[in-house]
Amino acid sequence: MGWLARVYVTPKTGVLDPQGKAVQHSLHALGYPEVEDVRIGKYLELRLVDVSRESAEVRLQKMCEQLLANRVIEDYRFEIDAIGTS
Amino acid sequence: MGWLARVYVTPKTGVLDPQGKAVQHSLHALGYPEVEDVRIGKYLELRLVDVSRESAEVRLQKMCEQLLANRVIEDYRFEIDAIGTS
Amino acid sequence: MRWAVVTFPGSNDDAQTAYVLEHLLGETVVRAWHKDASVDAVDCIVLPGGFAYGDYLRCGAVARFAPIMRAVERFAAGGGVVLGICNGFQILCEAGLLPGALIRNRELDFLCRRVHVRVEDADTLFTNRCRRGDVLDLPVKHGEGCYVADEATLQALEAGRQIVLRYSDAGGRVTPEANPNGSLGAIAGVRNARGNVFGLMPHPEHACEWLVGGEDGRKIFLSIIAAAGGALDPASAPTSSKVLSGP
Amino acid sequence: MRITVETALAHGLTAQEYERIESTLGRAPTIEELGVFSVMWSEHCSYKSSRTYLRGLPTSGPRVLQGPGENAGAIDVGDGLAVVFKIESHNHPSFVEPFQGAATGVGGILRDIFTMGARPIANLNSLRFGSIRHPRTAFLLRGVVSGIGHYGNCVGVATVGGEVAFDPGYDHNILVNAFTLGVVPADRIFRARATGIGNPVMYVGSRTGRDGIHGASLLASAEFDAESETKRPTVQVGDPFTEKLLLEACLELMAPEMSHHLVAIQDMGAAGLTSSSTEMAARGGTGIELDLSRVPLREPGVTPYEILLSESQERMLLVVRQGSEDAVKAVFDKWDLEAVVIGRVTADQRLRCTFEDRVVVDLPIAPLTDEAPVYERPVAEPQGADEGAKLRLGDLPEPVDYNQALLQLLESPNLCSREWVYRQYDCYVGGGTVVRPGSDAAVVRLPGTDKAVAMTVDCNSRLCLVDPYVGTVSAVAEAARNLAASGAEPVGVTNCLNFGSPEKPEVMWQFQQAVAGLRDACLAFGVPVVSGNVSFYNETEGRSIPPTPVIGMVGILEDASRHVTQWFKGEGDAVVLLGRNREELGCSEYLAVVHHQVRGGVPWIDLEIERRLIRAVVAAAHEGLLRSAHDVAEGGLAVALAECCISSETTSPLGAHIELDGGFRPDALLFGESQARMILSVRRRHLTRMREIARREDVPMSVIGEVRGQRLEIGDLIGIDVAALREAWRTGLPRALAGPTGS
Ligand SMILES: Nc1ncnc2c1ncn2[C@@H]1O[C@H](COP(=O)(O)OP(=O)(O)O)[C@@H](O)[C@H]1O
Ligand SMILES: [Mg+2]
Repeated sequence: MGWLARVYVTPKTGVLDPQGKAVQHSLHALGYPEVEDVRIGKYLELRLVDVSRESAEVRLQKMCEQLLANRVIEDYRFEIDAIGTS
Repeated sequence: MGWLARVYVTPKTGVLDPQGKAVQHSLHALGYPEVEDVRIGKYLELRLVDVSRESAEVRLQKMCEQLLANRVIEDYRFEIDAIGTS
Repeated sequence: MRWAVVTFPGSNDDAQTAYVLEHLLGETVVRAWHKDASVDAVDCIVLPGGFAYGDYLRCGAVARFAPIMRAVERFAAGGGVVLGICNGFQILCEAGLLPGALIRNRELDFLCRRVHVRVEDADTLFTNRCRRGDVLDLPVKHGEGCYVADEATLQALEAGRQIVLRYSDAGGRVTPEANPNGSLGAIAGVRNARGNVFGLMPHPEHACEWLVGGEDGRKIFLSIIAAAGGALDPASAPTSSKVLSGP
Repeated sequence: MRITVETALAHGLTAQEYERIESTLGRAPTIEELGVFSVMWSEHCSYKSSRTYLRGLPTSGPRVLQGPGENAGAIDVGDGLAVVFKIESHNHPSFVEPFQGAATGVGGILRDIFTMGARPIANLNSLRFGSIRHPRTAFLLRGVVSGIGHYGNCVGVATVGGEVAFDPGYDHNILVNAFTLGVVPADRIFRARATGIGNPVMYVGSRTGRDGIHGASLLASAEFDAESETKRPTVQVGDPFTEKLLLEACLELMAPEMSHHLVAIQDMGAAGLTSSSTEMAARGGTGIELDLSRVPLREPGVTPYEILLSESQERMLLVVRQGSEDAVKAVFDKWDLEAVVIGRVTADQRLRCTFEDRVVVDLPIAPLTDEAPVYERPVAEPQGADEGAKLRLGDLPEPVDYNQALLQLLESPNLCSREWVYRQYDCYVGGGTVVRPGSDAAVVRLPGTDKAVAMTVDCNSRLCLVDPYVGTVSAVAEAARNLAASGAEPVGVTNCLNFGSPEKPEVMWQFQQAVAGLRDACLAFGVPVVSGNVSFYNETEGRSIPPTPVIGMVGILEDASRHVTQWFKGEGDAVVLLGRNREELGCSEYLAVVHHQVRGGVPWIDLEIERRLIRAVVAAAHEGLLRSAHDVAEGGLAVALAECCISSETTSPLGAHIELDGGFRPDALLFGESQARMILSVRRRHLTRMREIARREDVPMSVIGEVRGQRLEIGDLIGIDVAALREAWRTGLPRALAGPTGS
């Protein structure tokens, strides 16, 4: 029994996202004028084993604060789902 | 009325993910032995306006195939949700 | 012969490539702009190093849609010679003109250092001035230079003798330590099946002068010139005394 | 909003300063005006504590085309060319967010250079971190180095050198100083003087967001405390891609065919639109009128106050000729950049800003600039230089095993190879790099000529802490030696003076001493100071950093092919020592690393001797006599000799057999850090000529050995395989950094 954690790390609102800007520009050039805004962040999938759900949640939050997100310029959120034994 | 599209781009299974490896390694060193595997991809949020849901879906798939993901090394999936006028 | 050197917004080695071709090798160079829809009549198009369109999203991902790339695709389809160096290589892969992809270096960090590459095949438009097994001393400078492709593609590359350069040590041995970025099969440069499109991560244009970076890079450009001189237009072959004498 | 003295205090102004504002205006300022005053009168922009001292620096000379006062200094290098260079700090932002802080530091200094019309060809950086064992050091180092690399590599300017030092004195306040050098035809240097009444003012580059409001200016003007961690300003994020476009577009506009359209140009750095417009008007003796509603914004709802103070990156302010707007716009269009007219030059010497038809700022220029406050801060020498810090050589045990001591030094954080750092920097781009990182100074060829410039950044803050005057003199001397070791003649200096709070008399004393040292040393070497930067308030919770006056020095090689590198070249060459060994161990790395002590006086220094040494080495290089040259610095003679054996990136190490007679303690002989010394290797047949030059310049010279074999042997004290030396030296930094990492 284990957990699949999905972590979403996004640039904070107000912080410049040059990558998103460049992709938006390029999508316009490719003929997608409907794209009004693009923000680009990170998506992480972590497989956790041998922990309870509660503990997984607490510890994942710590991982995000410590390493996975740069809290000065990024926000994060995550979801945890059960998976079968790997 | 518009749409918020969330796009998840992940390295294909089998393709090297040096960043995921490094993060896993660091998490172990930081005292999170429960982390069995880490894969790192991209998370994009796009705001789409002036399109129908159907059209948004079709066009988003095209954007992914054309630009947002490189199918040689990456998989993608997306979700679309309605948002109020921006 | 006539060369086109493409400038994308964010290209960094375009001027150096043009300088080497014009001033050190006596060639004719036209500069092509990313917004151009066509390229002058030339014998070879070079996509230079740099960070085209900031290399945002993925290296080369945005650049492949530049108007000039339609012209490059047509040129290649007609058998024209295309050389992609570093970022140029990444763009060619993204554009599907070369197989595979270039991902983040094994050690993740940007890496600037000298490497050795072994010539796997001297029977190409790009290496005919070398011998098989020759070792070239060239610089690399990239963050995403790890060449990957699926198993089938790798086999096809081997079978089709499309792997032109591999990272090696100075003695030509392919070892894990000599591989700077984790590239599969230590691949440093590949050509397409037809043999007219070539991409490599090392920078021959930064190794064409004794004073700055050595001279091994000349062999790549001189091979293209020699091939063009033979196949395309013998009259324009350079008089090699000028070409070969370094400072 | 009613403005009171409290509002002013919250802006970092003092009550007296606020009083002065009110009496100048004869009324209370608007909130926007208060914002303008607060940034223009900040230490960072006004130099209010340092100005009186800096006036004493030697800034002129036959080669000086532009001294301090413009965005960067310029030196004539002959053949119709000038080099433009400057160094700047980005300390606090890099401590808050190392990657973006360092990256935007590089972006800022690049703009200072191309704003003058010069194409940047080389970057250096001077970095200081806390103890390598401090829990944040690895994270900060990784972030700073990759940020510098990311920005410079992407813009396409070679990063060719720098320095990195670790000291617990920087545990809570790291230093990130970035240097850029550019080249421009000597008669085409651009200046930032807003002239021509009615000329349009144009805004170009990235849109304005809420980045770093009260960032660089205030952060760099107030010390750091726990509170400021929570009050974090929105961090500035760099976009090197846009910078590259801006660079190319600006240089295109400044090219001969186009430049008649352009009157003045300045980057929006610290204090953004406010300082760029005010400074351009001040230099031009004019006024500027801006319509803030025309400024391109990144997000809705940015207020006029925020627009004025935003430190969004990659933006420039231009004054163009009337009627040239479209021509200028066309250039920026080509590079996909925005260019908008946002105002015009006026005659009334005022800064006037409107927002949606409301006047939000209407201020005279002079009080913001030339008439800004200047302080004669109290100065006091720190009392009772701690007796315990005195060094009695007699009490110090000699190492049992000198080989072990040498290996220990070579792998120590301050002496080991910096390859882990500089391999993350593209040092090739531009095609001119003759000497890459790894030798005493970087050498870059000047485009289209046979000439080259050499450059280096240096400071030993341990010396500066003990004696800021001598420490600064020594930093200038070391920089000059590093240039000479590359074969270059020093021609110009820039400097970044990193100190604690100027409100502390002891810090002001350190500052005063350092500036005096800088002045005396530059006078002695005959090199003018053409640009620089002062960074005060480098302290956290009341603890100041060690005084750190970083010296950037530039030299010229008339013939690039006559450059010299520091490593030995071939068997049989004679190893020559220029200069004299002294029995000094004070402040040395040896004491710190082997004996875990930081004590003793600073090494003795004599500027006349240094000058003669430089002349001798440059002359020998010029005649092509030098196979290698390396100055003796941190780690002393033994470390310098080891580096001569092992530091080539491309060739395998070479051994040497050395005999030294000091007549004093062997550890002082091997590891003492006496000044004015240089190790050369010379072909035997050139020894006679080398002796003549040394005699002519009155520099002591001794042949101390020979390049030979695969071992470094120094008398019967040292005998180690060069492979072992190299291994210890090359792996020192990566090994120290191994372990948990930041992302
Ligand atoms: N931060 C850095 N960035 C680039 N190069 C660096 C950096 N730090 C050190 N280097 C390079 O490493 C070499 C050794 O540096 P250092 O020991 O400080 O030299 P020196 O003692 O001669 O001043 C030099 O070539 C220097 O330019
Ligand atoms: Mg040195």
